[in-house]
Amino acid sequence: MTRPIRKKVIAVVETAHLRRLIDLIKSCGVSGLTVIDGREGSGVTGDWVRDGVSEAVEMKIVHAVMTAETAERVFDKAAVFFERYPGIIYSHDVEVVRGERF
Amino acid sequence: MTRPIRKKVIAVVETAHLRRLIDLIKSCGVSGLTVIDGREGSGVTGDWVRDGVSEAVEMKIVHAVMTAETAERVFDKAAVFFERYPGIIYSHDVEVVRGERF
Amino acid sequence: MTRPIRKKVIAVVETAHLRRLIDLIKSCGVSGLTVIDGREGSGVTGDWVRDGVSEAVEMKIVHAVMTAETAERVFDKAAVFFERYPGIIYSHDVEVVRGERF
Amino acid sequence: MIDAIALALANLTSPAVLFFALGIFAGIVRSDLTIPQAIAKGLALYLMLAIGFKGGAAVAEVGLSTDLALAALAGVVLSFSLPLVAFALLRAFTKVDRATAAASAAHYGSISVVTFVAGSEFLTLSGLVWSGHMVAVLAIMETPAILTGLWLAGRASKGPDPEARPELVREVLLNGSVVLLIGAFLIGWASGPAGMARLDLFVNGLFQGLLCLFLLDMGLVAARRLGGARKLGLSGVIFGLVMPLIGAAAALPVAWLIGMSPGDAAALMILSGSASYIAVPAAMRIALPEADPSVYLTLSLAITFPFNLTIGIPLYASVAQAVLGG
Amino acid sequence: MIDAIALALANLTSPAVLFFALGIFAGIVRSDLTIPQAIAKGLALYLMLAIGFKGGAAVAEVGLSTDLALAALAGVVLSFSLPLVAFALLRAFTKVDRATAAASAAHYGSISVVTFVAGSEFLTLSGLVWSGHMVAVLAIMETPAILTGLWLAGRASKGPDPEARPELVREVLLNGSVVLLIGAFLIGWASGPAGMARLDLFVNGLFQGLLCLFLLDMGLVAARRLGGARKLGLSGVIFGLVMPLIGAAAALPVAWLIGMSPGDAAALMILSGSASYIAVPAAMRIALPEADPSVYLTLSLAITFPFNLTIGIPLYASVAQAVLGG
Amino acid sequence: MIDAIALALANLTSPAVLFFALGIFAGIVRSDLTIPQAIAKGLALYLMLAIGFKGGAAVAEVGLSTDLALAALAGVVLSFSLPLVAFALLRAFTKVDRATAAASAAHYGSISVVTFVAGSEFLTLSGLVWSGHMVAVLAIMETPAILTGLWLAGRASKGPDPEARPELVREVLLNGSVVLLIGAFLIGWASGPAGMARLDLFVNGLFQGLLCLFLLDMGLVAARRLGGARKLGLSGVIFGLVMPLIGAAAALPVAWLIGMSPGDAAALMILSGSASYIAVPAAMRIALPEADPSVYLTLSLAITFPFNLTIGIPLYASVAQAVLGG
Ligand SMILES: Nc1ncnc2c1ncn2[C@@H]1O[C@H](COP(=O)(O)O)[C@@H](O)[C@H]1O
Ligand SMILES: Nc1ncnc2c1ncn2[C@@H]1O[C@H](COP(=O)(O)O)[C@@H](O)[C@H]1O
Ligand SMILES: Nc1ncnc2c1ncn2[C@@H]1O[C@H](COP(=O)(O)O)[C@@H](O)[C@H]1O
Ligand code: NA
Ligand code: NA
Ligand code: NA
Repeated sequence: MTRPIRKKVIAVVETAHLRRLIDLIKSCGVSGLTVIDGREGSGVTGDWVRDGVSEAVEMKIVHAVMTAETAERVFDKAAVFFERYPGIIYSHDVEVVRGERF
Repeated sequence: MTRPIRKKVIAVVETAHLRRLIDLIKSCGVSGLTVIDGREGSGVTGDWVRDGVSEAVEMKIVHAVMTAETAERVFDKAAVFFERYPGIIYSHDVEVVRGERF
Repeated sequence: MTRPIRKKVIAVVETAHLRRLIDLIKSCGVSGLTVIDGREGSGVTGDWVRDGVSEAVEMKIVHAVMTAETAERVFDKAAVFFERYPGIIYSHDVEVVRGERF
Repeated sequence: MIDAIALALANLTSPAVLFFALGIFAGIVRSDLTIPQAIAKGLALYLMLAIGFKGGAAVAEVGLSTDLALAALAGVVLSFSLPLVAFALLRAFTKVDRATAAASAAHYGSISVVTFVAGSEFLTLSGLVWSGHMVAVLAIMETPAILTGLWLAGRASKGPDPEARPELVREVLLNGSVVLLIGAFLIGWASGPAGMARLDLFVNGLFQGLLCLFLLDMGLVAARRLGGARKLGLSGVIFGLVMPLIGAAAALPVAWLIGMSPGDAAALMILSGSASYIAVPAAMRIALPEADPSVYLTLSLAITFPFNLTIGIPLYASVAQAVLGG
Repeated sequence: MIDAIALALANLTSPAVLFFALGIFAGIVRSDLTIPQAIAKGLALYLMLAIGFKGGAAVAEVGLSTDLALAALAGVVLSFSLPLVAFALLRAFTKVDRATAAASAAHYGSISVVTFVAGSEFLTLSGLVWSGHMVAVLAIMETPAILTGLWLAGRASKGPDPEARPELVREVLLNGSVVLLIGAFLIGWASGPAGMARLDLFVNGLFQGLLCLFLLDMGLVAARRLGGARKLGLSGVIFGLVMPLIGAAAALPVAWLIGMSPGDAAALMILSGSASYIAVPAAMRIALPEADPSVYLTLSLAITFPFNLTIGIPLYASVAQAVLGG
Repeated sequence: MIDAIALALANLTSPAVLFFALGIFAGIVRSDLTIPQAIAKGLALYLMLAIGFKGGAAVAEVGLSTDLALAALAGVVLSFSLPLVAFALLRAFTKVDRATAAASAAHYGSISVVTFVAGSEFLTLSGLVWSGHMVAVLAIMETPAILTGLWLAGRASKGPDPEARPELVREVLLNGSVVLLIGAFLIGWASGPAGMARLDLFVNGLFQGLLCLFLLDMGLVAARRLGGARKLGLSGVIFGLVMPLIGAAAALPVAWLIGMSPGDAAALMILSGSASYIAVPAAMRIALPEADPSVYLTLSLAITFPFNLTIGIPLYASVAQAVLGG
């Protein structure tokens, strides 16, 4: 059976900028999103680990499933966002149930 | 090198219904699954955040890698499940190592 | 708009072996990775749940976005690793922003 | 009367209530102050363990009487019946749908552990003696209301989901807070004064401080839910303020009927006037997923709880004292 | 004899043991009662910090003697040798494979901090005086058994993974519980009575209460592991009950030989009879991934730990008292 | 002089400092000892709640005087101006870029709550009386430095991000630690001795123990950051050791000018010499993402904090005592 195809967008973002990224994604018209806590990681701007003392550099992961057009808008805005802030954003296709929701 | 292709099924589900969703997925014959904690999110039924006072509306995320046929069965059952309960389910192809495991 | 395609490699690994898997992945030349905590799960070696008393069998999930060639190297090394240790590893294509980073 | 006002003021300036207010303030101004979820849950477990143990130890000291049986019966009757009132009011005066009204009604038959905890501290500090067995009543009142709520909803088009029944039964009979409260109560009872001597510092010495920390978190949570009040509308908000008064008022004649002391009567009024925010929401998510959680959580956490903590508790205590006291 | 039974009963009705039983009950009936992982880990850290500090402060008061050296030696010998007995029994009477038998055997040479903590509280309450330096013995006994276990496994087809060696060495020498126990012991020693005066409430006043909370969690964890008992079979379960008796029995002549006081002998028996559930499982996951963790965790957490907590501790104390006491 | 050395030694062998050293040791040898993040955050919240409450309760007892206003003014002036010195030094002697230098400078104008907490314990134990209102000064000094830091950075090519401004303003005015400190201070003040009686065990009895646990975690965190010292270079490390001395030295004449008692002067020196690791890093991540966090977190957590905890605090206390004391 073929099912509707949507884009899943995933971003890793510093907790300090999470609210702004969520606002950015929502402003593109997604129907929902889910955030999870990171535990540790490393990237071009260095290493981090969740330790409760200095939360400033901890990362959160944001997941959102959306239409391809919405994903395009998110990517365009996020490209600017991530020029300045640490973190990454990427996407891939997913098959969904109840496609009208997204 | 080409590797075996399987389906990864991902579901976001309320903690209150997690056990039932796990039973549902296992009953379709998966070899394993992994659950992670959500931190916060929003969807058509509203916002939630993990805060320890009212856990009733917290979400968990379930990941399971399986064959395409098993995924079909999971989707069929889950479509009914998610008609009534908040949450989403979707899937995509992944390349795996040790394909006989899934 | 077409964007650069990379591989996302995902591994579920016991906390006891996390450091070694991270070293393994980094030694293949990735630019970054992100680790998250698992909550519970089951596989061919049994069930586990994060409970704070016996951490030995808890799982972590490692995510890393990389080029296809790097992913090949990671898979080759990881296949050996996961012959002996519990856990799984798999990958799929993702579209990225700022492709030069990965 | 003057006494009642003095008591009310003393309550409002107690550290516990002030920390709750601080949490509300921090939440409203959107400060980034947060209490980690594990800490909040740990504090809730502590409060239940401590209040249960203290109740049991008190029973071990004074012995058990038929009073417990009567008080338990009173509690069960109140828990079963109050949701009927709440449901009728919600359907008559607000626009919430049947399932949501039934689910919300169940919250008002059940009880709030932390309201009881704060209330019992208030009673102790104001010199009103309450019996340890009221802790058992607290645990017993948690769940009957869930059944009434489900019965009310069951008459709606889409009743409780039959496949979820095993989980629901477990949630109703064996939810964590009931098990811990009853368990700690029995342990306090079994280990008696000797046990209390060993745990005294833990269950008494730390109690106020940890309650303050927990109420700080409750304030943050309540503030986050305040936004939901707009959705409730004025009639919903009024319901959240009037229903605790009805619940407490209903408890008064019952307490009088079974010859409760003023302290126990005040405790029963506090229980009856409080609304659940742990056990019942969990059961309702399982059994009535259609009911809108933002309605019942806003009512319980953001309206009724703050009302009881600040005004309700001293009010119920004064009334119990005035009506049943010497 | 009557005394021993009275002691055993007192142990069974102590709040700590009753909270453990509550956890077991809640786990078996599948209540949704849970302790957040961070809280459980925080409690474990607290217990290690407190017991370490108390031991060190006690040593600061009475001074150090050759007794510590002898006790440490006794501990090391027991930790190294008990796995040999355990391995032989497991291979002879159960069907577990060589790697799993070796890994399980290592658990029985090592020790369980919380068994010692509960046991030392029991000794203190029953008036048996134990020396602060037994805490150092506790820390010292954690790891030698790991080496015996690896040696036993190494003779299997697939020995410890050589690439995992650096991590293993670190785990053996520097695992968190050893570092914290020894560290807190040394700090207690260095800061002496003055330090103890400042931390008294923290390490003594709260101890029983936090132990209760931790044992509640241990009960939940043990109950979850009980399912694994079926896999063990009857012979496996019997092993989990008999091995602690063997361990404790082996400690008795050793304690007598080095002239230990009854209290210290009881402490050594408790250590010797207990099975690790933190340091050894972690080391075994690293070095012997083929060994089945559900076997050794079930043995240690769901069989031996409850046995020691309820029956073993008072039994060892009575025997030590009867054999070595005045 | 002899007294000063005795004090310094007493500080170095206090349990709190020794637990910090244990954390450093465990971190350096890469032990797997870790404190769960939720516990660490819970401990930080506790320390802020307790110190705030104690300060307020002290003010409730002795009443408020113009001293608070003067001390607050002194704090604001120091917090605003010290970053200028720090920035000039960083630019002159190290190779860090302008944004990173500005961000790091802001840390040195602001304060470290746990340095103050440890310092105030030290003062109390050495018999130097400090006023409760210094807690308000602590809270007030947290944020002015952020503005100076941003102004310094703003003159760089790429200034603070205008779109992040709303978040930044909230972070500066309403960050969790300021809200909790000021809130607990006001609550301690409002609830006075009666409130203190109820919370005494919680805010005083447990204080040392929980501080030890928190410092253990700080040691682990500091050790993890030590690697960053290589990146800083020798000049960076020297800056991290000299800047607290400059900060403390700057506070001395100010304290003298406004006629502070030796105890309050020592407290102001501790504040002035300490560097933020909560509020300022959060604000800098928001406003100056280009600034390298590994530079300022290493400076603050791995160099200045250990220096102050071990050497700085007793030094500042001795100097304040010598210069302003009887
Ligand atoms: N290639 C990658 N794969 C997975 N996560 C990454 C990757 N690169 C960066 N991250 C995550 O994003 C965070 C910030 O990345 P960066 O901006 O590269 O420092 C890192 O600390 C990682 O947690
Ligand atoms: N489009 C989406 N992308 C990612 N997560 C979603 C999405 N929609 C819903 N969710 C998650 O699933 C939960 C329940 O969704 P809903 O049933 O739409 O209320 C939300 O709170 C989110 O955590
Ligand atoms: N098919 C699967 N899908 C998702 N997670 C899995 C799967 N198989 C195993 N896992 C995860 O990997 C862990 C170890 O797997 P195993 O080696 O099969 O015991 C399990 O406990 C799960 O958390
Ligand atoms: Na009620
Ligand atoms: Na042993
Ligand atoms: Na400063």
